[in-house]
Amino acid sequence: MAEVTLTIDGVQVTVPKSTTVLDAAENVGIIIPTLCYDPELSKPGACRMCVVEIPGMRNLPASCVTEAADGMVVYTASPAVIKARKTNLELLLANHPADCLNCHKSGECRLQQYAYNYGVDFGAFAGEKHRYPIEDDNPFLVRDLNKCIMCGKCVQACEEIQANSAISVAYRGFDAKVTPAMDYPLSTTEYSNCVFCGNCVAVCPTGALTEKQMLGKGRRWEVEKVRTTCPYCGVGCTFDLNVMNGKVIGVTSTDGDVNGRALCVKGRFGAGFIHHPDRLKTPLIKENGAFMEATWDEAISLVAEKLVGLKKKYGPDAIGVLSSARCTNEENYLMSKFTRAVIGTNNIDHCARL
Amino acid sequence: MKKIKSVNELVKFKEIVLEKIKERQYGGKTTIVVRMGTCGIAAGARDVMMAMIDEMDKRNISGVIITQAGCAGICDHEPMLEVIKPGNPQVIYGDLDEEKVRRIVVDHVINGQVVEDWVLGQKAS
Amino acid sequence: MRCYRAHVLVCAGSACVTLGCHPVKEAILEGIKRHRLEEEIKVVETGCMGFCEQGPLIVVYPEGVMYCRVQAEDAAVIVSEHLLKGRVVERLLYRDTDTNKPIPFMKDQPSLSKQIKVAMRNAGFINPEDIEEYIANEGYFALAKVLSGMSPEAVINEIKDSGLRGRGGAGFLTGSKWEFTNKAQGAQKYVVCNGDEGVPGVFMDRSILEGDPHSVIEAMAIAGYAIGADQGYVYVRAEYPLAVEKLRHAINQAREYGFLGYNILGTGFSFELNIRVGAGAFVCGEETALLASIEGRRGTPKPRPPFPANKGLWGAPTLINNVETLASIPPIILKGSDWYASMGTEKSKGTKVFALTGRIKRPGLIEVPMGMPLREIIYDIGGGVLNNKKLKAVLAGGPVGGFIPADYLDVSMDYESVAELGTLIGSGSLSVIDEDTCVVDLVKFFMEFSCEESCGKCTPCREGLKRMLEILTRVTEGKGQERDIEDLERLSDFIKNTALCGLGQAAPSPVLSMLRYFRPEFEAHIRDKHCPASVCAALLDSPCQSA
Amino acid sequence: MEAATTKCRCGLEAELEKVLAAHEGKKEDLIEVLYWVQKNYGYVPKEVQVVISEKMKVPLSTVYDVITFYHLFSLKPKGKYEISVCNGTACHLRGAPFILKSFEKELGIKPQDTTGDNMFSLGLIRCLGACAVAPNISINSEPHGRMEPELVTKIVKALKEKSKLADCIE
Repeated sequence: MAEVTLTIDGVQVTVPKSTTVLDAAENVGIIIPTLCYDPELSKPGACRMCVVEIPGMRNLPASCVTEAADGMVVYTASPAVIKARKTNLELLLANHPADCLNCHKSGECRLQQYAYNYGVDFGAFAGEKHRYPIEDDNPFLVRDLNKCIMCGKCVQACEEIQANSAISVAYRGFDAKVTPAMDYPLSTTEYSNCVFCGNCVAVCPTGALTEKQMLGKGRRWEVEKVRTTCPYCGVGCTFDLNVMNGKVIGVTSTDGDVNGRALCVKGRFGAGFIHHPDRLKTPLIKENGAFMEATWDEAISLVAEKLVGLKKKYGPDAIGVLSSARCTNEENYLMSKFTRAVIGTNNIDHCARL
Repeated sequence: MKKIKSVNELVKFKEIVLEKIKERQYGGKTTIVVRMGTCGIAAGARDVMMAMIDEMDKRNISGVIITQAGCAGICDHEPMLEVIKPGNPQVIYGDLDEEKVRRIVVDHVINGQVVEDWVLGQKAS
Repeated sequence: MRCYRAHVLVCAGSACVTLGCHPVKEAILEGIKRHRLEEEIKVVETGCMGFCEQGPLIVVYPEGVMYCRVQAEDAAVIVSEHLLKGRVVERLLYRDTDTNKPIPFMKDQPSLSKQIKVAMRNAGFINPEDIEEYIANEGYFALAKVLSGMSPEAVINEIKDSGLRGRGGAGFLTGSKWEFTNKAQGAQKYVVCNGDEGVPGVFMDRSILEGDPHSVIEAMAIAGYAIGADQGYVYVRAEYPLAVEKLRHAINQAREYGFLGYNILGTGFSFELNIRVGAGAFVCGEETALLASIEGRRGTPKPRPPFPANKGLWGAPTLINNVETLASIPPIILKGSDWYASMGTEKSKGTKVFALTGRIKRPGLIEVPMGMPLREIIYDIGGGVLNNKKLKAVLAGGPVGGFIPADYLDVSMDYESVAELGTLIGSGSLSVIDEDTCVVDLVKFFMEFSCEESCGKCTPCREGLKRMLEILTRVTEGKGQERDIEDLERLSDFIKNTALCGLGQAAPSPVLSMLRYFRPEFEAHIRDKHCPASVCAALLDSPCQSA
Repeated sequence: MEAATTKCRCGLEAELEKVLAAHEGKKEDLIEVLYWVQKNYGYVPKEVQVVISEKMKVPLSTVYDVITFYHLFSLKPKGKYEISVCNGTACHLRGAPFILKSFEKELGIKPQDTTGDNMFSLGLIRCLGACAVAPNISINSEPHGRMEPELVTKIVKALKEKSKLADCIE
């Protein structure tokens, strides 16, 4: 593959042709700030945060959509670039609520981070701000469009990852906003086909989208993230359990080998069972019409005994086994082996769905 | 009309068309060209056209060809129309209204008298 | 050197040649011979006199009398009356459009003498609903010429040599655009005509689409042949219903007569054309937004590259040209690139249509060679400022352009010279403003327009223009503060440098232009709370009262 | 000349079905179909949006985003007479704001609104392209140039008369 060599902030870097300036810079450890860019989504080049200075180019090009070229010289932090990014942030903040103190995304908000990095504060430009009602009529996520910076990543995630297009950018100019059809909330089944996968939340760089279950349960920097595999089905999605004081308060995306950051509604929002009082923690054995708590040894011995008895009396084909899609592939493999080799029957099936 | 199937046919066809247009203009018929671009219509060309047709109906005039053209850029003088009488210079009238066009029909189209006051220009035909 | 009593100048510019000046010259020579005037009168052929529309032209010196539309049959009269007896032949004189008085002398020609109609050659003179009138005026002859004997490369070279540049605003070399699209890889290619004349104050595209739709159709077929496309789209804005109607009619006629469709003129070339009607969005004039709109989506621009020439409509290589550009193509093919390139300046060749509007006596569309001084356009063609007021400035390029103040009226109207003044030829809008117009109010009006038309995709345009409008509104209301000047400058600079598309980048131009040429007037609004033009209602008190 | 479009809905459903059948599954024709709906319904009703989405295989949210992006489409019914005041540069310089004010006063509504009796809608349009005869307005897409604030009352009155007449014929 053809390669190009360019100079970024004085450092020479060689990358394959058609690499973007942004990626080339990352190769040599220069991280350019971005808001609308996401490696998993198409590149709208809209937020203009990642602008850089390239002598010979008319304006300040967006590095996320500018291809690296041979001999190109790039400045990622020249005075002109810094000034532009600062103005950009000031404009975004001029139309943003000044409530970082109690914003749930505080600590995980890119706008906040960049405002700190570039020494920007609220109120550089006075003027009209959006006054949208906060949407929290569904059990899964809260949409506060006043905090939306129109990066468009949620729309892209919905279209490109979930292939659902429940939301879209409607209206134009200053009034442009992300919304389901007819401006109805996501929960309106008549007009919204939202499945609440929450992949939009996973990509939102600000407090515009938040997981409802985690609201008020802890600041983002206090939460411990435990990487694990989703138990709901055989896909094996990876995610982070958000743990606060030893309790799981919610789930957030991480970069999984299988799923990237995509999750489904159950994986992302279905963690409530973990600390639910009705949750079974030990096996139960029915005695005299009532379930009694038992130990695993007691339970397994009972099942083994019964299976052996049945096999002896009626033959192995009298037994059928139904496995679950919620098990991992390894568990299902074991189940199959057990059925065919130990019990000796081919009567095994699988629910193939939850 | 059948399709023009070759370059030669196109060249021949142009001659036929030119002849046709010439005949229309010199063959004894009067042609009136009304400028019917958006600017013309905005300035009232439709009303002028309707008034003209109405006046001609009233006076039972036949044998006049009414056709149209687009905007020529001199929109300031819309509504405009052109009266082409065989053998005479083409007369372009501008800044018309319903009343004026009725007089043009009577004076110019019927009696051959150019209404000098409203003439924008003349072109030798 | 021999002395003659009189000279007869016969214009032999290409237009007059086409119109038959040579037979006229022969007839005059013959008449001179018959009257034995050879010793006294000399007949000379000249280059284009720039009054092509009235050709064939003859000028008799020393009087300088100009005769228009002279035919061979008229030669006898000119010789016997004028050359022999010294009497002017009134019948052949040009008549003034305002007074209908004959104007015998060429120097007295008002507007028209300065115009050369190329793109607008037919508009207003032929019936747009009758393809035969178009054919009678050499219509589809350029397509025939191209299909019957020119290679696509030869066509592209002809357009390149003509120096024609995109008339929609950017002024990119049309021939190069054709070449890029020709060379781009792709089984399917498209030709798109940009008829989304969104800049308020220009209407040449409308005029051409309404008055001469076939010229656009013919040019698109030529372009299709040159780049290897067999399909085209004409994108017309919804505000022009009449243009859509005429174009639809013309396309059907062209199909019927065999200029569109399968195997055109028996040459094996096929080309089909469709219309797409816009739905009211200025930003759709931007190439990538226009393509999105043709695809039936929201008209938001995309970052370039990739350019449409490589990845356009549905990802296929696409050539996009504006209406006026396309309408100039057939004459270039027929008369040659040399003819076109002989007009205009070195870098801005050919003719350009300008829309004269605002406080001007004779508003309308004019087509002149590029490089004509603005003063000539405003005073000689446009008749000067309405009510004889004092000219303040001419606004070029509409809401995304800038001012040309009265002091710079001698600027040559070509891409480079106008750019030096910080504005642009753009699509050719020239709005005249007089002493009674407040520039701050006008700039605010433009900012309102840009804000309303911003698609909202990129941050600078969506958030920045809004703040600029708020500042300008504040200033016109007498609530301006000292820091507003600095803020406006900073925002303008930021938006110009970082907005995603050309329209966003150009949106602050009127503000920058105002700060460059009318800073005192702007400062008066802020510091003295005074509107020098007495327009801003809140600032109508005299400076001493509001101080 | 197109008469004032009557916005009677009878038979429209059947016609809409025909139009949709001609464009079924062709996403690129969305704007064309919406154009037809706007013209015939006077706006784009919710239930029509749903049908369009299903038949043309375009997500409903996308249909909505296209409608709200383009000025030409509206979500609210427009009046019988749609009066649009041109506010292009040329018209602005020649007094369009005064024309607009006169209409606002005469009709008692603001731009983008419709009168209570559904007779008039007032709108702004950016350039009709008839700048040389500015200021312009358009009534149901029919342009009228050289407008003066004094003419406004007359125009509104004439339209009301015309509407009465049309009702009689019906």
